[in-house]
Amino acid sequence: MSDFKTMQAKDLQKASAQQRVVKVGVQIVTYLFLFTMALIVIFPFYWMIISSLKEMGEYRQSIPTLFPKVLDFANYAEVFTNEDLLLGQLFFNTLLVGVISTALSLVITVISAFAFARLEFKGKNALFAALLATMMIPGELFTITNYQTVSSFGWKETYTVLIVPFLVSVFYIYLLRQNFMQIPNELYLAAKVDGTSDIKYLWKVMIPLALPTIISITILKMMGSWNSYMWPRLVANDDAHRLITNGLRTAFTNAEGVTDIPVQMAAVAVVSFPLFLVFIFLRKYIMKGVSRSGIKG
Amino acid sequence: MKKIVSLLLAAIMLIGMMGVLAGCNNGGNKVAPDFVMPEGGLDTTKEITITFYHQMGAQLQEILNTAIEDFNKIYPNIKVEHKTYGDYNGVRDQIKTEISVGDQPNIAYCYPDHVALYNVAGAVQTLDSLISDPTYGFTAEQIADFIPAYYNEGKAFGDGKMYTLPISKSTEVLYYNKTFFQKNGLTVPTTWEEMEAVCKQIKQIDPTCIPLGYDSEANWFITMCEQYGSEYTSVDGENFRFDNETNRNFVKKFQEWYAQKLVTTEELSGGYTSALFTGENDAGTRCYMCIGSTGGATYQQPNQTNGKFEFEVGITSIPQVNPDKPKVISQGPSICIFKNEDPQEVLATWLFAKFLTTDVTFQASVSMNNGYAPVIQSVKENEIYADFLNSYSTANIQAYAVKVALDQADAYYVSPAFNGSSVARDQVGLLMQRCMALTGNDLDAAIKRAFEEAVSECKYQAGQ
Amino acid sequence: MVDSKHQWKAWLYLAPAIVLLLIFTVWPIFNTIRMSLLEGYTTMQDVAGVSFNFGIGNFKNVLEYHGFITCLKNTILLCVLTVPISTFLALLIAVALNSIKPLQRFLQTVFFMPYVTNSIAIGMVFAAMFNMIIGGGARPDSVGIVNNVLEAFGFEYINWMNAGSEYWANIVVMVVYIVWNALPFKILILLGGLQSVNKQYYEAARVDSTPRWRVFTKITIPLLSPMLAYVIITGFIGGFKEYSSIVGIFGEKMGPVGQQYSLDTMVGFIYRAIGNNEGRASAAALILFGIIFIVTMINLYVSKKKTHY
Amino acid sequence: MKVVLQNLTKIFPSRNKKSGEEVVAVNDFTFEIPDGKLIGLLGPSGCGKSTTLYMISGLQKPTGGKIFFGDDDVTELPTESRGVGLVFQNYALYPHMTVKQNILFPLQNLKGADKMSKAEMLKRATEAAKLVQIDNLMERKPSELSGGQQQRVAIARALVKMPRVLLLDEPLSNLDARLRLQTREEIRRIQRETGITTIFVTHDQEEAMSISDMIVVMKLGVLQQIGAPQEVYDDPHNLFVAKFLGTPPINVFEGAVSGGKLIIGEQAVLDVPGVADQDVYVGIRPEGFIPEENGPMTCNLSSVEVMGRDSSLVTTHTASLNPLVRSIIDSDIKVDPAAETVNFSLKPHKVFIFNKETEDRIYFEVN
Repeated sequence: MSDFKTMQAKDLQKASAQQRVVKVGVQIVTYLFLFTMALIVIFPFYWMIISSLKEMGEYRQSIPTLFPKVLDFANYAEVFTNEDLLLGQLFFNTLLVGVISTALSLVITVISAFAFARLEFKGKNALFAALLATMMIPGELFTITNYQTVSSFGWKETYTVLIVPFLVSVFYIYLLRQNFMQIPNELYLAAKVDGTSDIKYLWKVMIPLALPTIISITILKMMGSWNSYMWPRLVANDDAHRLITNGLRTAFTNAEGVTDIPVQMAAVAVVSFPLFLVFIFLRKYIMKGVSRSGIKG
Repeated sequence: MKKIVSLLLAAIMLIGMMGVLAGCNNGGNKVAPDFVMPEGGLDTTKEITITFYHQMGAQLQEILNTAIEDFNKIYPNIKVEHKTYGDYNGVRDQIKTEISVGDQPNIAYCYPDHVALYNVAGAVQTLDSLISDPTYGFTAEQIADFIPAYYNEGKAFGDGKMYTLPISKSTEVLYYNKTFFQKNGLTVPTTWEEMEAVCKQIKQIDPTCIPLGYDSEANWFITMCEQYGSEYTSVDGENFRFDNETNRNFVKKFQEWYAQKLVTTEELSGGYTSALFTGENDAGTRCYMCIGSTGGATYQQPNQTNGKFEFEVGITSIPQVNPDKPKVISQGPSICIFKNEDPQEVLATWLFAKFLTTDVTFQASVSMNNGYAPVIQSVKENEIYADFLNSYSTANIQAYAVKVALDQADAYYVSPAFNGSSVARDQVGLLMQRCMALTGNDLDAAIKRAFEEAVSECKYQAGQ
Repeated sequence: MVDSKHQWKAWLYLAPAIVLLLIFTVWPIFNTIRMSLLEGYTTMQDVAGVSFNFGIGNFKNVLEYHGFITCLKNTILLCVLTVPISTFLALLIAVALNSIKPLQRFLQTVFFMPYVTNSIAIGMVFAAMFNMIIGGGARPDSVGIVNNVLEAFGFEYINWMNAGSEYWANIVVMVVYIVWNALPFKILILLGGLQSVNKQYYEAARVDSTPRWRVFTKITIPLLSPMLAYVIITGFIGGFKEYSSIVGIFGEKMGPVGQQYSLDTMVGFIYRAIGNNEGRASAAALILFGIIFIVTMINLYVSKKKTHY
Repeated sequence: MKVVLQNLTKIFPSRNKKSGEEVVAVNDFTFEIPDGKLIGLLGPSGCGKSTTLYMISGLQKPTGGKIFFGDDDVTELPTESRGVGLVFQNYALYPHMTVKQNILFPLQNLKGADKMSKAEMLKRATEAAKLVQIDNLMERKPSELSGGQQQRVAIARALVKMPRVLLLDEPLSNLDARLRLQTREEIRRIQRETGITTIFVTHDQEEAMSISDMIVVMKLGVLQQIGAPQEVYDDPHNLFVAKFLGTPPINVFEGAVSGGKLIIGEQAVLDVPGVADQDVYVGIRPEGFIPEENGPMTCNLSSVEVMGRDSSLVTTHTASLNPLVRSIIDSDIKVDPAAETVNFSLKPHKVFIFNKETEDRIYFEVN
């Protein structure tokens, strides 16, 4: 390397100009690609909205129109005035079940993840592997057996039956465990040395550090309970406990089995709006939550 | 690797343990005993609550609520709670699951196939002893008042016992574009040969149209079997008998019709046939005849432009193979009562069922609302209902549909109901679609194979 | 490390989760196995007190069904097509999203919209895009939005999902639908992964004047590989349970008019069996679980070798 | 390749929009780095040294001013085309690549005229590895190497494409003491052999002085002084530079000049001809004290630390700004540790006077 010579100077001006052209080119391609994909992804949402604005006649036209000929807000009026729909009751039930089940399941997820991440005990890996295995089982069969269990407990048509069976979600325990594992063990040992109890350590150190993941779990859990349909219809289909999706699916179908889709779409749009708002505000956390979990598989 | 080994260990242990479990508990009989009339009859002091599952839309539930109020004027101590489960499959699935734990409702909307399924578990209460009970049963006039065909549907379960009561019936009728028919001097077809002829004539007049739209392929297939007297299904022996020469021939004929674009169905056209009947779509395709349920009458009403309908709708019964022995499908829900430990509950439920099927105001208001036919003849005497019926027109299309349904009351047939009959119904519907959509040359062989596969699928799903 | 005195404390924390799992997950598994080994088991007959003999009749019955192979073939084909495509597309979108500053927040929200779109609406849209309306004339009344685009570019319209449509055309419609549904979750995970990659590696790459595509293949992908492995494994697990998407497009007949069950999947088979023979449904569910278990073990093994921690 | 910075400025908009005041990280730097020299950017943390380094590398965009490599203006040129080598503080080695792959990586990106054959690349990479003495670790993964080894791989990766300028961001801060000495000699040797213009950033003044041809002292984004290490040590332009260089650090006293004499406490300790009377700060290098029976300056003796070649007297003095006054004297001079006080005379060229307000250096003739 002794006869080392520096690179001869290139014609720098030309290089930097050409560089800039490439850079702008890439930008354009990226934005073009993103916007086409965004259009494709948003199209059904757009379709949901315009279907809710079409009156029945135009909707039944066999050839669908891309934009409603006549904007008909009657469907939205119908959603709010139709007292059979008990929209208020549906909202209240779904909110109540959603909040309680999310809170309780969060507690269970946090302490379970803590146990899996921090504490050593015999059979830990076997237990965790078994838990992961349950994620692979098709859930259809569980419904029958769980139905028999809940009715033998006498929980039918109560809020309990909507909350308790799904408090443990293995996926979220897995997500949070990954996140907890990234907190260095020395912190835990140090806390142990100066006598902090597990709970205090969990509360003071682990939860604040894993907050984004916890928030994204909360949001995803809320959305889960918002969209659940099969189980609530099976076990709690009475007016006092019916949930939103179940309510909307049956509210607009007549005896002949024909559903008034435009009004149903209006109702669905009204229901999805709060979800949309929740996402807008907590979007930052969801993103951070998932990345912080640094899922290492 | 350690993780995988531990998983396998868990799996083996799992299977071992459950092997033992399967051996022992085999589930004893969870269904309540047969009904025995309590002495002293209905205990009017006790508050009895009964649950009623149905698939009524919002307006019909209004009518049901008023009926319950009238019912409570007679029996104040019987409280009726009712819930909708969307469509008829929804009600069936809910009740099937509830039977497995023995807390099924007291009374529910049902179809013959559903009752056949519940009967596997012996959950349905036979009504003969209740009907013939001197104090609480039907009087002779009440039985006579029922439209015989609807009433006898309750006995079509192979053992002659009465399992269901009809509550609100519908049938298939031929809706036709009266204005178009009169303008072109066409005669409304009463046989399938006339139907083919008139379809060809219409095709001449309007080449872009499809003369006939037939909504349900399954109904079409089963109705043709009845009209030809060929075999479809049977309760005992070989259940699925629809693979025979006559059936294959009529399916082949309808395949030709479809190929010449004389007929279409909802699935084959990819859109609502009733929409094609009420108004042409952007490409100018329309139907001039539509065979559909009387329950869907409101959807057969053409659009109104400044108060006037685009065309007048005529309704008549569907074409027949042999007009003197007409055969028309009978559909629409019946109600069945479920066995219960407490005979008082069964008795209270019976009284409610009796009320719904014999109360003229309830039967009339349901019929006026959705075009379903009432199950008792005396409803015609009720003057509001009488002038509802007489004012039948395109504007009051429900009345028109009900009138035609009542006129063809004696032509009804009901297919046999057994555990697996709903499978047959689905499969013949799919079979009809498949055959009509066939193209290419060797049609007979293709139709033959389609029939064989449909029968084997029925057998497999019915667990034979 | 932590001595055994803490053993009971760990189990204490896990107690609620374990109790609930025992009741609502473990017991149903037992019950499923129990039902699968009672030949010809149906709940209705069970209620009536009928007794069934114990054996593997149900499993044989499922494996011999002529449609079983089609279900398996469809399930695997859909998995093998949709998981890679959706993962690759999600990766491209995530990388593109990560590389822009303006409008990044807005586009992230847009890509989350499918979560908030009701499944009925999604089904309707795909019908409007691919379904043809067969009218009276020679040419269908409407050929659907996709065909309109094809014809605009001078191509012949294709019968995607109506009567007489080709198997591959149906598969294309299903792949588009499934990929569309799978995108939001995958984008979320991969974008999260991208943002947790240490920025300095990219600065080092710039200093080494690395062209864009080499940065993508030699740095982004390897560093993202744990996330990618995770997304692919869960993708396969979900993919094997595909059913509602096919019902969303083709309805209960699981195939175009005249070719019912041509697109049936394993879970579709289970759903048809649940109607009246729970024994057979349980057996099919366990077979499916076995397949998913093996595939996941293979995936885990492959990913252990490929990914870098 | 000489590097010239002209009025280089970098202003960071403040983090939170509300308060709005900006942070001037680099304030109007102008200096020239001669070709083939090893330059140390020196200063306390937050003085803008790293920002300057990153601006030279192109990873940071300057708010104002120009950068020249030789006579080419590279200010607008992106990093990829500047042909710089950069070693990050935490090395930024690609974790999924072996040492060999890490070193080969830059070569694989060369395009056009510089493109090399595979064999050529391997030869260059092995040469670079030998240069930094890690040729036996080629197949290892970065996670399997020690801090020092990773450091050298990072240097090899930076050098292998023969960049015009080599930049090192606090190369030694992550190493343990013993390794730090050894590695800085390595860097010196490698720079000498390759003759490549090298700029490195450090907050450790001893490290900078020991191996740099030229050091640039910075404080809060402002250039304090440039020059050879010894020259800056012996001729600090202000109190900050004086205090910053030298271990043990310079002793600072409050004093005054009256009548051409420097007064500390009550004692006139040194003749300072040509300096106007004023209060001043006085900086005396530890090696500037000579114990003498009747030396002009008296300090109270606390302890004597014998370190072999020389010994260090730990004393206190009322006028001193820091609690202890540390001096280093030749071990042959014996000092009675039990004595209360000790008298010193001062070496004039080891005493610096600074203006009380501006802290700038005040010169006086040294005979």
